[in-house]
Formats: sequence, C-alpha cells, structure tokens
Amino acid sequence: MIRHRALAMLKAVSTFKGGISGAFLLLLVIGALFAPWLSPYPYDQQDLGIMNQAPSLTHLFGTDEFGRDVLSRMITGARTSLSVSITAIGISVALGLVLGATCGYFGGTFDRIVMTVIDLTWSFPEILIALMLVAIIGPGLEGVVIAIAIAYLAQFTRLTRTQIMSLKSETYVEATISLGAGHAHVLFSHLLPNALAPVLVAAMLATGDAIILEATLGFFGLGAQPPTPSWGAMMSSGTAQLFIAPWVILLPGLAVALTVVFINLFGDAVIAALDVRAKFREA
Amino acid sequence: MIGFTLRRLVLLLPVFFVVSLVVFFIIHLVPGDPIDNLMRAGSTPEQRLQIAAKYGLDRSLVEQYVTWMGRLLTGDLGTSIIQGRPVSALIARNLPYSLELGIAALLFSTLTGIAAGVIAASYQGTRVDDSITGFILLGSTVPSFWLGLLLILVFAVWLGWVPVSGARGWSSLILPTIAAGLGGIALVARVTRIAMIETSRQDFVTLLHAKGLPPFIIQLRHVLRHAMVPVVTILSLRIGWVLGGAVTIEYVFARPGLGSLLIRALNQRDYPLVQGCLLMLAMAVIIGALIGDIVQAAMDPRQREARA
Amino acid sequence: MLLDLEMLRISFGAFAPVDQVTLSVDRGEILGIVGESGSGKSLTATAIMGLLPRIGGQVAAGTIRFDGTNLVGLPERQMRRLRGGRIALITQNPMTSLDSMMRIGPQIDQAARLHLGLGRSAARAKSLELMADLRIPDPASVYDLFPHQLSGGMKQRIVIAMALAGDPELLIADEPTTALDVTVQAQIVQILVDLVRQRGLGLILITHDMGVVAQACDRVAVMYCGRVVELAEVDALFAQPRHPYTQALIRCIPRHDMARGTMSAIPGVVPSAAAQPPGCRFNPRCARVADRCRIEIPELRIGVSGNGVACHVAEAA
Amino acid sequence: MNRRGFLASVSVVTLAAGLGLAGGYSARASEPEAVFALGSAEIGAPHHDPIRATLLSTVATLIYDRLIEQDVDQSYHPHLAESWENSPDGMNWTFKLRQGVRFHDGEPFNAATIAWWIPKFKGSPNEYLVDAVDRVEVVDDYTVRFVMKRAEPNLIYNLASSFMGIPSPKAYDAAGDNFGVTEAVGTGPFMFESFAVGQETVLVANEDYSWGSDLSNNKGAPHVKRLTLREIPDASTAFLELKTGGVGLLLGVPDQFLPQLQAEEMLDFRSLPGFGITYLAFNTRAEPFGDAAVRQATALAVDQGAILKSVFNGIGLEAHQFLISTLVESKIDPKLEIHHDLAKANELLDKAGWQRGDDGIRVKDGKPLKIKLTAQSETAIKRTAEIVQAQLKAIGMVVEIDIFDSTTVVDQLKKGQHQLAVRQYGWNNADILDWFFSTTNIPYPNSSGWQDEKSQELRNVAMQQSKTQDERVANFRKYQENLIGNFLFVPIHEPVQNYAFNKTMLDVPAKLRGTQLVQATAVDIKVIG
Amino acid sequence: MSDLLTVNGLSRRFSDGGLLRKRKTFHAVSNVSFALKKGQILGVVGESGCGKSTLARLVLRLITPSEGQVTFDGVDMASLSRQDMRRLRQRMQLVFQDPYSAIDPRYSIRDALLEPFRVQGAMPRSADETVASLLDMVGLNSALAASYPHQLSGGQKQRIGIARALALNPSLVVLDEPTASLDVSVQAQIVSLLERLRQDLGLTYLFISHDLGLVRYFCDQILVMYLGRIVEVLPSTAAPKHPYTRALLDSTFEPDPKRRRTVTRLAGEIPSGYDLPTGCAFANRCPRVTDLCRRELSTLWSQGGAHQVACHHPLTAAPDAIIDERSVA
Repeated sequence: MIRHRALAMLKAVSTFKGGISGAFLLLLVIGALFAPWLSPYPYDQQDLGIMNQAPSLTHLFGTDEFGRDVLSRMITGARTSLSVSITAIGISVALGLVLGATCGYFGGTFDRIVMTVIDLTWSFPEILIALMLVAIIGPGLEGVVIAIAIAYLAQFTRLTRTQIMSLKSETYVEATISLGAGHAHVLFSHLLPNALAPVLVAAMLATGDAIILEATLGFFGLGAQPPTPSWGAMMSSGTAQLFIAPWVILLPGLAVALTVVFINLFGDAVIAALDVRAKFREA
Repeated sequence: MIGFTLRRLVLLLPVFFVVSLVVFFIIHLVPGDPIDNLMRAGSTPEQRLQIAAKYGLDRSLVEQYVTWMGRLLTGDLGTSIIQGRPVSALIARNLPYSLELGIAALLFSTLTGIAAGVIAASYQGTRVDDSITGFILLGSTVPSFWLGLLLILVFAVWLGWVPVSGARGWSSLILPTIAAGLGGIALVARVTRIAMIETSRQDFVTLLHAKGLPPFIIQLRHVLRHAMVPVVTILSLRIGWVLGGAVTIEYVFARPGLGSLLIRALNQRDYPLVQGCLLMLAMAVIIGALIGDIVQAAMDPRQREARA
Repeated sequence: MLLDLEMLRISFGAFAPVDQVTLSVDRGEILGIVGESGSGKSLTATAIMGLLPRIGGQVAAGTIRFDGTNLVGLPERQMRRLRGGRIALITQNPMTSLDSMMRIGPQIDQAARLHLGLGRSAARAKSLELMADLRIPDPASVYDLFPHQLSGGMKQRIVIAMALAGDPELLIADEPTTALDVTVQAQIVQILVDLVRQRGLGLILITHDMGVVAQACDRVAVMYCGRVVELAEVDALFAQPRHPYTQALIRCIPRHDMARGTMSAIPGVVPSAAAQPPGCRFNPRCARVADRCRIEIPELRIGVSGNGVACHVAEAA
Repeated sequence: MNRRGFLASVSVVTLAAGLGLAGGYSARASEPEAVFALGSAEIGAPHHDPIRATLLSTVATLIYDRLIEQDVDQSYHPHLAESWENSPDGMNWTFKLRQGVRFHDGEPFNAATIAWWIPKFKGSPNEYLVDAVDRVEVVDDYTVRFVMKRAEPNLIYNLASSFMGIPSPKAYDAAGDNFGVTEAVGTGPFMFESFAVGQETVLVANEDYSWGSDLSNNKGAPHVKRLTLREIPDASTAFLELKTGGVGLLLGVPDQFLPQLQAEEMLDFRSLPGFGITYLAFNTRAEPFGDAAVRQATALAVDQGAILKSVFNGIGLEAHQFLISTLVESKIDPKLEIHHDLAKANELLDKAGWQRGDDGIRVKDGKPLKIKLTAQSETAIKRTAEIVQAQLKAIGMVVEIDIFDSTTVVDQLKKGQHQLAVRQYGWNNADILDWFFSTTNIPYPNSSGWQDEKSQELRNVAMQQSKTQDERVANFRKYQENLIGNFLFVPIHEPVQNYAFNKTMLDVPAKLRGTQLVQATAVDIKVIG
Repeated sequence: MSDLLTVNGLSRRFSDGGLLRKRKTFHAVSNVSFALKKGQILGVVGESGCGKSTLARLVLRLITPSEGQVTFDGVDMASLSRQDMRRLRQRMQLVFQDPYSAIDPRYSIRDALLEPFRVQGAMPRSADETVASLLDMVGLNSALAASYPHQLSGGQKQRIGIARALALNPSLVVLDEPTASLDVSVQAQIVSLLERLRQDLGLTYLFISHDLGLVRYFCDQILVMYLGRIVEVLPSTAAPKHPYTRALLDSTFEPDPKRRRTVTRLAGEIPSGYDLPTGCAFANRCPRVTDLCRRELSTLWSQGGAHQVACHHPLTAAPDAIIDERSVA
C-alpha cells in the first residue's frame, strides 16, 4: 500500500507543474527547518541606525522598522507560518478523520447531531470563529493553531464522512465483514486507508488557506508574539509601512502568495496522479 | 415540498435552542468585561456596580440566560451595553451594508466563477483551461485585506477611477466587491469545472451529442444545470460569510457592516451585542442551508421526490 | 447499402483499438455486432456517430459511407445535421441516458425540433405519437414526468423514442438491453425488430448476447480485439460457424439441456490493448492455431454470399 | 500587441473612463463643503448624545457649545458662560450665561437650560463629571449657581470636557433614545443633518451662529457650509483618501505617516501638544517588580530617545515624568526625572543580587530574570513593546511579549496577572495620578497595586484639600515626585496630535486653538476655490 | 444427506421515514422457507428487486432478519453470540457479483488472500505457501500474488474472490451472481471452476442469478422469487408451473435463430415493494389471473416430488412446446 502512494507521488512530481511546485515546496521546507543556519542575521537583531533600508547587497531584502534583516525574518517567518498552518491542519485532519469516520460508519442520531454542529461551524465565517477562539484561548501561536484547526474541522469531517459512506457500500467492505471482521478491522484496514488520499490532498490545499488565515489573523494583531516573525505578522506590521518601506510588507505577501500557488499546483498534480478528482466532488 | 420545508423548520427548534446556548455562553468565556470599557478616568467603583446591576451582569449566568431567552422569545435582542442602543436597531443599521457588499461579492464571485469554470471545463486540458485556473488561483492566494490595499493603490490612487473608500454609491462598491469576491471565484470555478467535467462524462450527454445538439447548448442547457447542484450547496453555505465574513474588507474600505460591528462588540465585550450578532448570523447560516436544500430540491427532481 | 464501413481504423494516440473493420447494413436490415468487452464494438458505433473526438479518439484510416457520403472528414456542422436526424443512437444504460433534471417530453422533442424544424406543439404531438407506437401507456402523462419516475424498461423505450424523433434511417443500438431484466429485454428487442420491419430502418444492434443475436439479427459481425473475425448471415453463423472464436463463443453459452459440467470455456484471457499478440489476435486462445496464425494477420475475405471469415485455418479448410 | 489585445485594452480604458465619471463627486459648487476623517480613537461612536455617551467624536463639539473652553496652554476661556466665580470655600460656583443664544430648533438657551441639564447626568456614565455638584440654583434668567457637595477646583476642567456640550432640552426629551442618532440639537456652529453609524455624519452650517468662543477668530457662522465627517478605521486608507482628495482633513494622523505627508506637495499638517503619555506600568505585587531597585533599573534601561526615533519617527516628545508637558504640574524637580542610564541600571541590579549568567541573563536565587511584557495589538504599542524588549536585554532581562486585545489587557491588569505592561493614557489633568495610584483604586485602575501610606497622604491632600488652583498644582507636584521616586512607571513618550489637510482644498489657520482640533478651529477653516 | 442449511419463514423489511414523516416499509423478503442439502446446488432466480441478494445476506446473517430462522448445520444462528457468529463465518462464505470492487484496491492479491486468516486471527504458518496454493486452486499463476487488483482482468479478480471465500475451508458458499458482470467466455470458465471446486472440496452452493438458463444448467433445485416471495420451487429439469416462471423462461432467447419466437409480452409493471397487493403479487401481470388471486395469496403446494408452486392456477403438466425442445435436442 505504501508503494501505491509513493508511486502516485512520483507520478505527481514527474509532471511539469508537480515538479516545479514540488521543488519550491521542498526548498521552502528545508529553509524553514534550517532557518537558524540559513539566516544571514539573527532575526531579532535590532539596529536602529539602519531602519527601513531598501534591499541592498548587505541586506538582500532590506531592513524593517527596527533595522532588522527582512530576509532573515522571512526565513524564520516561514518556519512559524508553515508550522502553524501544518500543525493546525494536522490537528484538524486528525479530529476530522475520527469524527468523520465515526459519523460516516455508524450514522444515526450521533451522526445527525455532529453534522449539524459541524455544518454550523462550516458556514460561519472562519475569520470570526478564529477571532472568537483566539479571544478565548489567549494570544500566541497556540490560540491561532487551535482556531485554524477548528475553522477547518468541518471540511475534513465532511470529506471523511462522505468518503466513508461511499466506501462503506463497496463490495470489499461487505466481503471483509462476511469473513467475520469486526468494526475496528473494517474501519482501520479498509475504510480509513482508502478515505485517506482525498483527505490528505484536501489537507494540503487547506494548508495553503491556513497560511492566508494566519496572515489575516496577524492583520488583527493575533498570532506570533514579537519578536517572533511570521509572514502574516510581517505583512500586517502597520500598513504605513507600505508607503515607507514597501518591501517589508510586499515580500512576505509575495511569499504567502507563491507558497499558496505552489501548494495548489502541487495539490492538483497529486489529485491527477491519485485520480481522486471524482471523490472530491462528492464532498 | 411544503411538507419538506415545514418539517425542516420544526427541526430547527432544537437547533435554535442549542445555538442560543452556545451563543450566550461563548462570549462569557472571553476574559474581561464590558464595564471597564464604560469607565473613564474619574469614575468610581460604586458606579461600576451600578452599571453591572443595570445590565443584570451581577446575577448568575444561568439567570442571565433565562432573562435573555425570555426576551428573545418576545423578539427583543436586548440593549447594547457600550452603545446604549437596542441591539436590533444596531443590527438593522449595519445589515444593509453587509448585504450590499456580501451580495455584490457573492454575485461577482459566483457569476465569474461559474463562467470561468464553464470555459475551463469546455477547454479542459488545454492552455485556456490552465491559464484560467492559474489566474483564478493567483487571485485567491492573496489575503483579502492586502488585496484591498493594493486595489486601492492601483485603481483609486494611481488611476483615480474609483473612490478610495466609503460606502457611498455603486462606484465605492467596486473595489470591495472585487477584494471580497476574488477568493470565492476560485472555489466556485473549481467546483463548477469539476462538476461540468464529471457531468459531461455521463451517458445522457453522449446521447445529447448523438441528437446533434450544438455543443454550447448542451453545455449551457444540460451540463451546467447538473453542475449547478454542488455550486448551490456551496453558495448556501456562504450565507454566513455574506453577512459577517467581510470584516477585513470593511476595515480597509472603511465600510460599516455586521462583521465590524461584531468584532468591535467582541473587543469591547459588549455581551448583548455580541450575542445578538452571533445569534442572527447563526440563524442566517441555518436558514441559508435550509434554503440551499430547498433550492437544490427544486432543481433536482430526484431529490424533490425523495424529500417530499 | 445504407451504411458501408471499409477498413476502418480507430486510433487513440499510438493505440489502434479498432482496425480493419469492414461491414455494412442496408435499409430494413438488422446487423448484429457481437463481441466481448474490449472487442471494439462500441467504439465502432461511436465512430459512425462521429463522436470519437469527444473521447479523444479519431478515425485513422478507412471510410464510413452513409448513403453514399463518406462521413470520415465530414465537417462537424454537417455531421451534426446527420446525428440525431438521419442516424440515431440508443445507448446501453437507460438509467443514465436521460437528463435527470429535465422532463421526459421535451427530451424526446429535441431531435424533431432540431432536425425536422417542428414547432413546440408539433414536436409534442409527434413525441406522443411515438410514445404510443412504442406502447408506452398513457403517453400524455408520461410526457410530463421526470426520468426517475419511470422503470428501466420504460426509460429504454423513451430512449428509443428519442432516437426515432428525428426520423432516422439508420439506428445504432449499443447494447440496448444489457442493463435490463430478461422479461423487459425481450420486449425491447421485439420493439426494435418491429421498428425495422415496419419503418424500413437499418439497425446496427451491438450486443454481447448470442441469444439476442440469434433472436433478432439478419446478419452478424463477430468482433474480437478490434477486428471483425467473421461476418455472416445469422442462420449460417449459428449453423456453421467458421471462425474458431465464433465456434467457441457459441459453445460456451449455457443451455438448460446440457448436462452440468459439459459447458466448454475459452481458455486464457482477452489480451489488453497494449499487449496484442502478433498475427491473429485470437491465436493464444485458439484450439486450432497453426504456425502461420502466430505471424500473419488474417484478413477478412468476404465472398459473394456476403459472408466472410478472417482466419487462416478456416480458409484453408 | 495583437489586435485582440489592443481591443481589450481599449475597452478597459473606455470602461475606466466611464467609471471615473460616475465615481466622481458631485460637489455643489455654490456651497463650500468639506470632508474630514475622524481620528481612529473616535471611530465607532454609536451616537452624538453627550450625556449618555462613553465615546464621543469631534462631531459633538461642532453641534454643541460648552460653557467653558480650554486652550492649548490649558487655560480656560468663556463660551456660553460669559464669566464664573468660585466662592472662597469652594462650595459655590456662579456662572453668568451668554444672552441671545438659541438652539437649532429655535429654543432659547438660558438658566433654565442649565437647571434641566446638570441633573440629567444622574445615572449616566458621565455622572462623575458633575458628581460634586449638589444642586443647581437659578439666580436669574442668565445666572446660575452650582451648590457643591464638596470643594472641587477641577469642576472647571470638567465643564470644558467635550461631554459637557449642552443639548436642547425640548429636543432631548422628545427624541428619547434616538437623540444623537436621528437628530441632535445644540447651539453649536453646525447643525445635524444625517448620521450613519460607523460611516459618516453630515453637518450643515448654522447660519444664525454669532456666539463663537474667544478661541475662534470667526465668531459667526462657519465658512464651511456643509461638513461631512467620515469614519475610516484603517490609517493607510485614510491617508490615501487624503492624498486623492476624497478627504480634506484628517483628525489625527499616526506618526508613521508624517514623513509621507511631508513628502506630498499638496498636503500640510498642523500639530497640537499631546494629550497623553505612553509608559510602562509595573505590577509591584508581582516579583521581581516588588523590588524598587529592579523597577529603577528597568526604568533606566529604557531609552526614550531611541523609541521616539524608531517608533514615533521622531515626532512628539520624550517623556521623563508622568504628566503631559502642558500641565504645570509636570514641572517637577529635574533630578527626579527618569532618563536613560544603562550603567546605573546594571549597577543597581548587581547590587540587588541579580548576577549575570554566561548567556548574559541575570539570575538571582537560581531564578532567571525573565518577565512578561503585556501589550495590545495597536501598532505603536506593539512596536514600543518590541523595542523595550530589545532594550531590556541590555540589562540581562529576558522579556516575553504577550499581545492581547485592549479589553483583555484591562482584565489582566485588573486581576494582577501582568508583570510589566506598555500602556497609554489620554488625559490632560493631573488627577490622572489619583486614578492610577490611589489605594482606593486597587486593583484597577491602580493595577500597579501601589499601597503606600506616604503616597496616599500626598494624594489625599492633592485631591481633597486643594482649595484653589495654585494650591492644587503644588500638591500634585509633590504627589508626582513621590510616585516617581518609587519608580512606579517608566514614562516613554508624549505624542503630539497631528492634523493633516489638503492645502489645495482647505485653508487651515496656522495656529490651532483648543486642546484638540475641535469646534474652535473648525469654524475658522475655509474651503479654497 | 442431511440439510446443511434450513431457512424457515424468513422475512426482512426495511423502513424509512420516521420522525415527522410517514413511515414507509419495503418488503424485501417475505416468508421464505427452504432447505439445502449438503453438496447440493440451490439456485435462486428472479429479476432485479426480487429480493434474491437480500436473501443471500440474510442467510449469511450479514443482515438481521425481521422474522424467521436460519439454521446452519443444526445451529440456530440467532442464538449465537457475536463472537461465535464471527467464528461461524469461516464455514459460510460469500462470492460477490462485482469482482471489480470485491478486493480493496490498496491490497495486493497476497494481502487480500491472507485477510481471511488475519480477520479470524489464524495466520497460517507459511503465508506464501498458503497464497500459492490458493491461487493454484483457482487456476491462477502464483506470480500474481504481488499484483494489485487493477492489474487483473475481471475473470482473474473473480477467481481471487473465490479463492478468498474458500481460504477458510467453508462448507457453504453463497454465490451472488458471480458471473453477471463477466463476459460469456469468462463466465464459462468460472462456472466450470465452481463445479470442479464443488466436487473437489465437497462444497454446498447457494447460487443466485437472474439467468434462468444458467441456473437450469448449473443447479439441482431452483427457487424462483418474485417481489420477495418464493413463487416456485422446482427441480432444474422440471417444467415450470407458475405463470411467472414460465414468462421468465419464455423471455430467455435461445442462441439459435431457428427458435425465434414472438415474445408474449407481460402486461403491467412490477409493483413496488412498498405497497404489495394483498393477493398474489404477480396478479396484475398474469394471463391466468382470477379474483381469487387478487384476494388471496397462494401458499407453496406440492406438485409432486420436490416441485412446489405458489399459484392457485398452476400450468398443467401438459407438455409445452418450448419445454419440449429439450427432448428434441
């Protein structure tokens, strides 16, 4: 089974779109992982003598309002933004899989109640949910992570549930039951592994959205606590900055846009390779 | 059909109750209280207590809920603590702006999204498809607050075609509509495109071609109709977003709206106002989903039957 | 001849799943195309309808002559005029062949309005008449129903009505009864046969069911792996099948009068499109295979009787 | 460019031209009109009723007149009160009212108005302003006497507050809850036309106006005949509106935008002295700030100059004591002022037993010198926090920043969950010291938890035993000197108020009068062209 | 020979609706009784929707019956605990109609064939050997063990399906239209394989099909179902006596152009399983219908030997033209 998925990945990467976007994302992840070694300067080193300097050879991406190196901050920011969105989506997917699988497999009243609540959270503007939750949970990345996780929970729950429900009627599931298998075996050996592919692809695409949501929450001053940089926090570090030192705001914005575009392209390539397009529609 | 609608409405009652519980208590989970926002230098602790008593904040939460619910059943959402005006009046004042922008953005993203989806699906796998999908994708990757500022810079400052901000007349609605709607285009286009492609693979479409119908008629009159079913689902789920999702846009374009009203109320812990806004949003969302179901049933004769 | 296919070759990129197909059908005649899945019978139908580009294929060689006009290379606009007008299609699965979101009547009307230029009420009258002809009870009320409100057999009649609405001369029925229960299948086959006899239509009946072939067809083309292996009058085919494949095919149909365990099977599997054997494509499974069969592709030679076989061994015999 | 591309671009241009025309503003050429954008702190005022308002915008000062106006130098000037007198024991205030003043609805303004007005505050959030007044006595049609519960030299300050605009009694009682929303009637130079909450208020000139205050050159009707005050929350949007002519004047410009403003040829700005202080607040009940030495070291480690330069673009003043510099009470003994002195700060910590570790972080009794700095998400405050964080590193203090929304910050302070906080207040009276440091105000607003007999005694003298203004000044100076000696706060910055306008559209007097740009200046502003 | 399987008064109803909606009940299987002897093949034939697949699942207790009793090898299945039932499943297996989705696409053939052992917690000592012998048993090359389902043809997949069903040495195999989605040439292979396995392993089959011709060829005894009820039980060589069975037989085309015939059309439509008529369900389409049929349901009554029919007016034993042909051939 692992071979099956690895093959699909290989197929995805071998396409033009998949290759380019895969390479970019790989570089990004490497950059984020090795941020402290790759950054030319410490991300929090202030030098008020060189505030808001335009990009130059010493500071490739310029400096910000405290004279900090924007490139270093962006590299470290990638770390924050990526880990926030990946953790959040990870939590969301894990919860969504459990909830969705339970609802889809057992159905009934439990299903109906959970889905009503889930639908409510789905149609509620995610920015409002996030703001509300961050207010409750408190500042810092944890709040943002949980808020994003909950904002996307509905999507994964629904997707998993639809998957499980359609898989449930597959002949091989009945075949397994007729062999004498219990619920656990059916769920964990057949249903979940088969439902996983589209959920994972959806998770990947959602990671892109989560980066944007993190940025938007940053706009409201929520999320990474200074001096920790995140792309979102950098983009929203006072809109006046747009006129004084546009690179401080534009470059992280560009990074967000590029990352999301590449995540989407890569996701498309994976969808094509796994041929799960049809399953997407059902959700 | 009527039976179906009525049944769904009756089922809303318990949902309404649960929603009211959540809506009432959730704001109390947030630290801080509204009274401090009423106090300024010079006011005394006694005044604090007076204000608390005036709004019933000195009583237990359960008691407060019962009072609130009692009033709610008579249609009274209470009075804003900070603004001192009936919550319903405040919502009524902000709602038109949210509706104006929300509907404009929804129409913009839906129509453009469907058009883009149809074209992309018709040219599936070609460069046309790729460029449409790519362009739309690009538009949806930029956070809307940021997009709003850039749009202002380009179209209002450099080109001077439209006003920078405000909510006066349709010309001031153009940029916010684009900024708020661009993200939705990608979603609608994606769903439309996939649904179109899926539908055109079905036997009945082959048979329509076999009848000699011109392809564009088949696409628009038959395939699109089927593809609209999932699109309607998405749209019905966007009702909440139409009403309260454009907070950042409202902020950047200096527009009033429910989203901003709610955020401000949230920041000031204006309990009745937050509760009122949330309840209204939640009910709108639920009713939106219901309308979506009904529209879907109306569109699809099979569902109409199944649900009758 | 109403329709004449000569050496038709259909290609999808580098693959040619259908090749060297030659067959014909005349007015008032029922030609059966029989074969197992992957034999290319449906693709042949798609090629005649000019719908190959929709699924990414094309006619790579050969001609499709309809009433003297070669359809290969005919501009799409002209092809569209024929489609649904003079040539009509009936598809396999009535459950999915109708637009589920549209009422029955207008779906039947479409072809008449498009090809015969009828107005709304004239088309409706024609549709009702057709429905009555096809023994659909209470046509006027069925006209306003939605597809899901009808049974499978009824739907297939609607599909047939749809095909007839444009007053076609040639009808292509692609497995019209496969998805139906036997009792319903019998009715539908009967209807099709009656149509041909009464209206003088040409009918190409594509099926995998030898029973249906025996019951309905005048002449039969047997296809295997994209080629016609035998073309014959129906009586001759069943009485004296010449191609080993045809022979085997007839032998593996269960009959109640056979003793259990006496049914013979064709050994092996149908080769995939990507792994066709050289020579005769049936050679790995053939009981009478000769050396020549493994190298040389046998051609379909049609004799004066109009019957023919593509087999080195059968010819030699 | 191929033909299709060309066609496309032409159609875009045509479309744009159409939009441009439609989007233009239809100014009524005959009437001079102007658009102001309210400052960010004024946004979201739900109504223009001064009595029950908690948030009131500049609009209120244009619709309503006050008895007394306060100037930049904190001096008091007559307006609807022609003169006033306080009895020697401070228990009676007598006001002579201006004659011939009429409300917008034609009702006369007289002593009866005041007698109706003051009791209206009972139970309102602004009650404290006239708390000390026991009752109002009508002496004659244009003379009133306030009989006091206690001496209150500060009453005059309160009366100059923008919450003390006087509404028309008749209209007020008739409109009920809708007063200030659907209508607002005062005696001011501008009359209420319409109000869309969160969006804009439209005012028209009161042509009958002839009772302008001392502070204005123009005592008659305002030059601007139609004035729209818009609410634009995002500073960049407001700036862009100003730049494109959508707005003529910004009531409040964030400091970060000033360099941009200066760069624009057609823009200009005027400043007024500050109205508040940005400072660090300690929680003396949370270690390590219970120790005065640590507080002092922290205070000395903060470099106000660097913050002024980087956070505030050099605009405003460094703050070295707690009150705004235009208040006389702010002139304390210079030796007591808090100035940057890193060496002394380190020395203090060394002495207090905080030893530097290898990583530069100080440790005492095995505990690292690690503190939480609470701040709110507003840009200037957040940035101040960031720079303070960097500066405190220099004395071996590790600072973690926690950003909350403003209400949560208050909640934290109230519960004493903070250690150090970046705060900002806006108040132009020395009694702010009492508000923040009186033991009666523990836990909030005295969130530093300061409890000290000496301090409280000085506070009581300043607040309750000052009979005259001069006495009051002296008492408050002493009180502040005591507080600052205990290092209860670190003054950082005193912002100035900046008002930007479009030179090609408006003529704004070179010298602004009043504590803020309000009525006094508004009536003098002219529309160009 | 003893009865391996006894079914008594088995019924299954499905309801939907409920809260706030009129409850509708679908009668999938009604009052079905039969017995299956060890080593025999019992055919169940009927058109779509007649309840034959539901019956298969009821017999295996994959669906719980609304009423009635299934006794397997002397044990009433309803009396078994969950655990015992799971163990009993080893002895009764199901082969499915659609081989294409009968194997988890993410399982290799090896994994799929070992799953029965894993599920029953009895992994064989030598997994590879077991897989190889199972593949060999159904006539497949053991090299296929490493492949995935999508790499196999339909016929090969159905062989895997059979091998998996036989892995645990069952006594009873329920075959639910095992060849319906296969080509005729492959159908012949599978049917031959099934026959060989039955002889070699002494299996008992419950064979479900819509193809009367195939059932008559393959089975010893045939149950004809119509709308959830058994209308006729006949030995495969007997002539049908129920008008429905007769109609079914008449509708089957012989692969012989000499035996063309004009179809006697059945009038009317199959009634919905939701609102069954009180009398005989076939009444509205039956050429021999009388008032009695509409009023009263006939029980199965013997026509001599094992032949039973549920009809008030069964066809007489008088030889019929079509049935005769067999003797001619």
